[in-house]
Amino acid sequence: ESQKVIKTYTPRYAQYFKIHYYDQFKIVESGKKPIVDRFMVADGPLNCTSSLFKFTANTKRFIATSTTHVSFLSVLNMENRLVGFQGINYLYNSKFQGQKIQDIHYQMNAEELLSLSPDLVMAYSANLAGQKRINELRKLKIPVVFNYDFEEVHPLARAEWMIFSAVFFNQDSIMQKYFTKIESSYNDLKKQALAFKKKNVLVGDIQNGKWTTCGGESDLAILIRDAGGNLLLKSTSRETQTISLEKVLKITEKADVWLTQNTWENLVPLSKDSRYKKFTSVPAYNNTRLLNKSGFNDYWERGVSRPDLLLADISEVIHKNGSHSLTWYKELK
Amino acid sequence: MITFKNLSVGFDNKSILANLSGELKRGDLIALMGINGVGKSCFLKTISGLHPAIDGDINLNERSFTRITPAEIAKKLAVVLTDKIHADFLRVHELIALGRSPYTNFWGDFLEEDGQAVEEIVGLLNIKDLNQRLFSDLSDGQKQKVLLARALVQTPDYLFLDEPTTYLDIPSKIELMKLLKFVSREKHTGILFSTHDLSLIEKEVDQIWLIDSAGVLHKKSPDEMNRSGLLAKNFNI
Amino acid sequence: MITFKNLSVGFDNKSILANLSGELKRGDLIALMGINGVGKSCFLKTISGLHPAIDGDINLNERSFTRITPAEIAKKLAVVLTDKIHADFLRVHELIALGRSPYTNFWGDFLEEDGQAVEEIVGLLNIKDLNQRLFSDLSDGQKQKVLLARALVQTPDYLFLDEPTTYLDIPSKIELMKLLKFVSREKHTGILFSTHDLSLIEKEVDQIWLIDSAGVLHKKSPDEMNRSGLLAKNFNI
Amino acid sequence: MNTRPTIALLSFLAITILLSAILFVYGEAGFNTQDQLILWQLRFPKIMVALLAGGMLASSGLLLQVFFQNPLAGPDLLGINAGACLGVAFAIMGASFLPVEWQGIGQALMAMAGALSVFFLLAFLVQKNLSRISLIILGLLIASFTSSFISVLVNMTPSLQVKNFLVWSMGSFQGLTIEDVPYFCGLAALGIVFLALMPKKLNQFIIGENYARSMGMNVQAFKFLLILVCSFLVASVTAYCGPIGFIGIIAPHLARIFIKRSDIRLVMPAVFLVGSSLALFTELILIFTSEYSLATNSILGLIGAPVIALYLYKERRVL
Amino acid sequence: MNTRPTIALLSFLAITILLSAILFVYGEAGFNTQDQLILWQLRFPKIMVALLAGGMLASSGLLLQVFFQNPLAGPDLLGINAGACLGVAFAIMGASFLPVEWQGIGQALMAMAGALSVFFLLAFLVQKNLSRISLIILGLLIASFTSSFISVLVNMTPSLQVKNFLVWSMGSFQGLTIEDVPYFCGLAALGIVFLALMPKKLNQFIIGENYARSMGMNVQAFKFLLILVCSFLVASVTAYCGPIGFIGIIAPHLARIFIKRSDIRLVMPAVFLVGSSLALFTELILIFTSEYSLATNSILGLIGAPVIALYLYKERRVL
Ligand SMILES: Nc1ncnc2c1ncn2[C@@H]1O[C@H](COP(=O)(O)OP(=O)(O)OP(=O)(O)O)[C@@H](O)[C@H]1O
Ligand SMILES: Nc1ncnc2c1ncn2[C@@H]1O[C@H](COP(=O)(O)OP(=O)(O)OP(=O)(O)O)[C@@H](O)[C@H]1O
Ligand SMILES: [Mg+2]
Ligand SMILES: [Mg+2]
Repeated sequence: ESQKVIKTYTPRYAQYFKIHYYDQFKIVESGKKPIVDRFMVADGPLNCTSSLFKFTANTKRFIATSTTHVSFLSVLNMENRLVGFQGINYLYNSKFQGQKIQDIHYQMNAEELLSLSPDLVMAYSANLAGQKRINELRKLKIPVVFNYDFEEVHPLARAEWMIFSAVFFNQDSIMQKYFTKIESSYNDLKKQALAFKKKNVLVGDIQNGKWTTCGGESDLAILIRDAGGNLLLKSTSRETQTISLEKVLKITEKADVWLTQNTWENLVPLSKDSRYKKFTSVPAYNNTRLLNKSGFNDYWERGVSRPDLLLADISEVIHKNGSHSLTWYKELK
Repeated sequence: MITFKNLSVGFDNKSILANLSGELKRGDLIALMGINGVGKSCFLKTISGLHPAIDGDINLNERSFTRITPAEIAKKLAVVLTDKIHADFLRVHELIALGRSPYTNFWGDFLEEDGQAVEEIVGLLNIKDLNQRLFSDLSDGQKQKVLLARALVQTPDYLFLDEPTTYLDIPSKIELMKLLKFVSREKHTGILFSTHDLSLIEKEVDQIWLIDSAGVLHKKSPDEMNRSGLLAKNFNI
Repeated sequence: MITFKNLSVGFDNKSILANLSGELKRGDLIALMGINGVGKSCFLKTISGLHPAIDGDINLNERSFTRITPAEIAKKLAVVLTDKIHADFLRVHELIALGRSPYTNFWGDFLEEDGQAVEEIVGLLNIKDLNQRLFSDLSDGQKQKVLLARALVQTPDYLFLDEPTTYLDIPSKIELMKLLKFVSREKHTGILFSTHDLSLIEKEVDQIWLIDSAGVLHKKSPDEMNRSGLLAKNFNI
Repeated sequence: MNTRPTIALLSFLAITILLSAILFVYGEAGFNTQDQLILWQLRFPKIMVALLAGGMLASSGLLLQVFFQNPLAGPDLLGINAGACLGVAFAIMGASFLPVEWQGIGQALMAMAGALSVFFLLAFLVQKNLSRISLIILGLLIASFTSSFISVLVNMTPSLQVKNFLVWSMGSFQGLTIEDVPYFCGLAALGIVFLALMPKKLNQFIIGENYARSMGMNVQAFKFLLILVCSFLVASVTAYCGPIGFIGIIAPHLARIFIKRSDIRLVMPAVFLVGSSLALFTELILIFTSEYSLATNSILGLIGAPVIALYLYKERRVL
Repeated sequence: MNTRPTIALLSFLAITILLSAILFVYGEAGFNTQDQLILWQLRFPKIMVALLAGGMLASSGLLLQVFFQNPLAGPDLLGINAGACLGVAFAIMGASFLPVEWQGIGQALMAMAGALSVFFLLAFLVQKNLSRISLIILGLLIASFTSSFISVLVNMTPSLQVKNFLVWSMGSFQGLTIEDVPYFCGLAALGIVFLALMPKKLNQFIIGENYARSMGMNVQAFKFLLILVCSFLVASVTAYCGPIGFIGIIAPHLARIFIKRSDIRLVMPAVFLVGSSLALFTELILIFTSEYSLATNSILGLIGAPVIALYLYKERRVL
């Protein structure tokens, strides 16, 4: 630890990790203050001692707990490294289907994890209780690490976490290049969008008699803004908002596009509910084009690694240039 | 007429009393006696259809109990048991009124005759002043009277009472016996009641049915009973 | 000695009987009489400390009830009420054994003397054959005997019984009176019990306490009571 | 003394009407008596549903509390509620398991089907002449089996469907559109007819099974009917409004404490009205707390519970 | 007849020991008797916790069922469970509300604090000499207030913290490390000492408050003690294992049906052992169903409930 840092990767978008490069090893910091986890990623003998937990940089047996943790494997063509997953029927990428992947328990049973002898277990959590559990598991020689991509808001920030994941596979430099590519294509799209006329975008639908919509600072809100849209019913929160229907029916702006957040196949359910009458003329879309056979959505898998494609989808939905064929979104008819 | 033949009564398919036969006619006033635990309560519950018989037949006017609907039986039979009633906010007049429920309409509304029946019995039992009280706030004797009233307003053809004089004070006991006699004579109600109070009933009842400790049912008039010495033998008196 | 002075008893701060005074000495056998609803049960519960007095003092050996711990009182007093007991799987011997609980150790383990006390009472009440039965499966009379046994094995100095002869058959009633007399004489237990059975008790008790319908407590020996005509007047007999 | 129940009933009625009126003219959009859309498409369904659903839940709670002589009994007692939830869980989350033609079946039908299967189980037990205590324990087991089943289903389902189900299961009287209202009113009307069958019998039942039988009740048939009625009421409400537990348990206690009678013919309407008022009351609170996104059940617990507790505590002598 | 309780007790003990032994040598990693890490760091804590927590929950259920004479009573009855949950909810989700120095306070401590506040409320009510029925209803209200409070907290918290809380609230006997075990055992030991105070008094209480008083019981003090003991047991378990409801309600019924006695001195150990066995049994099932991610509570409902229901149904004569 006393050695000199050669260089540090400070993410451009992501806020909750940092990678310090040393001669023989890397030290990674991840987490949200005050709960910051420091650990070492290295292989081979070190010429120093450290109290930090040591991960291998050459992960062969990988256990993940969220679809957002595995999309980078597809980028690197390393799908075969995944040996355990929480909820394998959530996975969309067909390569995973052919593999033997153990379905692991939601509550992270230590013995089950041990029995898979993993090199890396990637989990998600966000507080002391989680950090305490990590330390317990590490004491049992289970190499667990938290991925905080969920805590990030900006779509590019989430994608940037692939660099974090790649460290454990010695692929961080490749991933940095890949990310740079995605970033520039995202920013290109964003620049193009400035030229278009702003459109009003309505997000959400009626749940239990309340309009449920995305937060005004959420990832979707950012995508809509970057795609040249003006989010209606905008709040200042990241979290999903529920708004009284009485207020929704009173809004004066006219919606140009409507992104529903449900699993409708067509407009039939909508026509059955007269409370949607105000919006029946608005073109409606949702993001359920790519579902696996259990109904799980690729949006939460590859969507995370390709924010540029997401933005392209939304741009197309909003402006209908016809320049891009939709990946995840589809129009409801 | 209620007749029972070769009746076995008991719990959980184990019979306590077997081979009981007899009949209760309208207008009869009969006391059922026997030592503690001999099976009086069980017999009364069985013959009033509240407890399944283990074996044998019970007929009401020549028709087997099993063929008559509960609603029909209810217009013919009424009972008073020793069960305690736990009901909050239950007022005495409501409880007594329930006795008329076999006769009332779908909602349980009272007609004039229902009101009269209640009025009469409440008067005879001298419990008019309890009418608005909560049943749960009565003394044991008061409760007993109210329960008797509920059974009597049911204007049954047959009445089965398990130790009806329990908790009653001396004048009430005497009154009750008079009332039972009146009901059996004037309303032609057949009454079978268990009791341990020989001196109280001796003069009033038509018959004493004695279940001896071997489980045999002896049916005799009080005089015959006394002469036979069965009572003395059975009760060691 | 239990003394009470200017005692008012009742429910919810409304007094039913007021200004009661008297005393119960060890060895006394006293019958409490009065018409239904006059307040006998309420008085018994109050004087045995189960029900709060509305006014007045109750003293046990010159010490106010309020100053004595429940555990101490329990070694001096026992009661039998008319409350029904609802307990599944409760065996008779377990229930009777509870009567010894004021004397047993932390776990409720029986010493030899506890066993003897139980043995004796069970023998006297003639309920040895019920020992292993479930309490819930007993007949009313059998239950009553078991409850009496529970109170008696508590070997109290004072015993309060609310209508203890209820449900008992004739021989058992007589036996019970003999037993109460025996206990009061031999074990110097002061016994106060309510009853409606004048003929049964007349010969046995030392005193009759009569609560008349005005709520006045008259204390006289049975002879005096008869001569005074109070009973006849009160009960219309 | 005799007028107390009448006064209580009339006040409950007045409160119910008052609350309905307020909710009709006032909402999240403020005072508004003009906008037909808001009045008839939003407020009217909400009021009707709260009114009826609250009453139905409360009445079913009353039936169960009297029948089981248990103050803890409520709509979720015998697993009827859980059965209905399971049906809805299938309907909402079934997309991933069920063949396509099944998915069209509406939520309400599925809720009914779920409740019905639990009902058949219970009816089977009743027919076996189980004691009430056996029935209550077996019902408890059915309920916990069913709710575990639901949580397993939740575990296996895509998050969006799960979210829909979770939102539904938070309970709401606002989920119905004006198009649904006639169906719901139909069910409610049938439910009220069912309820009308009960008072006389229930009155007889209060003084015990033996006496009830001696007054001409077919106890077996009565038990069957009671469970049928409760299942129907609970399933109807759950299908449209999600599982709402609190009203069913507390309204009967409240109403009885006010009315101080045991005659079910008086108590039942009072309980119904108290249930309605509680439901309407939560809707009123929802208007003022709309920025916090509270669920109906949360409001009942958070605001209803302390208020009721204080009242009961003050009135503790009569409990 | 007299040997039945002894035989039942010994069989429960045997089953408990057998299950513990199986769980010690067999786990998700298969048969394994060598790996000290797995045996002592993983399996041993899990077995100890299941053993003790199951027993503690079951015993507290017994106390409450006997006290309230209500077969539905269980650890979640009076809101003690909910109180403990609220404490943990603050501990886990508090990050966003609480000042930093508060966040360090452990989950167990917060659970205790939550349960304690509910306990004080209950103790206050006991001291006011409320009837048991008032107590049960007010307890119900406290419970629903507290759980609504939790759901509001869940509503207001970023999703990831919520996830931690939800995982915790699914219940698990595996959350403890070998370092936690001594603390938990300490609490359990204290709990068992507490439990040992109860049998004699509870036996007296069975035949009714009046008779209990006449046998020297200070009924007020007893109620206080009973609620204290239950709170302590439930809070200890909830703090470490999350809310686990089913065992507490069903184990007492099961044990009593086997043992067919009412003497708490016999029933209590039987109930404890049945609770332990149930807990160990779920751990066993968990090993075989790990790919389905079932929570402990789900397994109890999904597998435990039908098995127990079938048994009770067969034995219905004795219920
Ligand atoms: N819980 C109660 N609340 C209010 N009043 C009550 C309550 N219990 C009894 N009472 C009334 O108090 C009076 C005395 O009751 P108590 O039970 O003491 O009478 P009793 O002399 O024992 O009569 P009985 O011979 O019928 O047993 C009665 O008028 C009764 O109605
Ligand atoms: N539920 C039950 N299960 C099994 N046996 C019972 C049950 N109830 C009563 N018994 C037994 O059946 C016998 C008859 O009981 P029953 O109550 O009919 O007696 P009884 O003649 O009414 O006595 P008593 O004069 O004491 O009221 C008694 O020996 C009693 O122990
Ligand atoms: Mg009898
Ligand atoms: Mg009395």
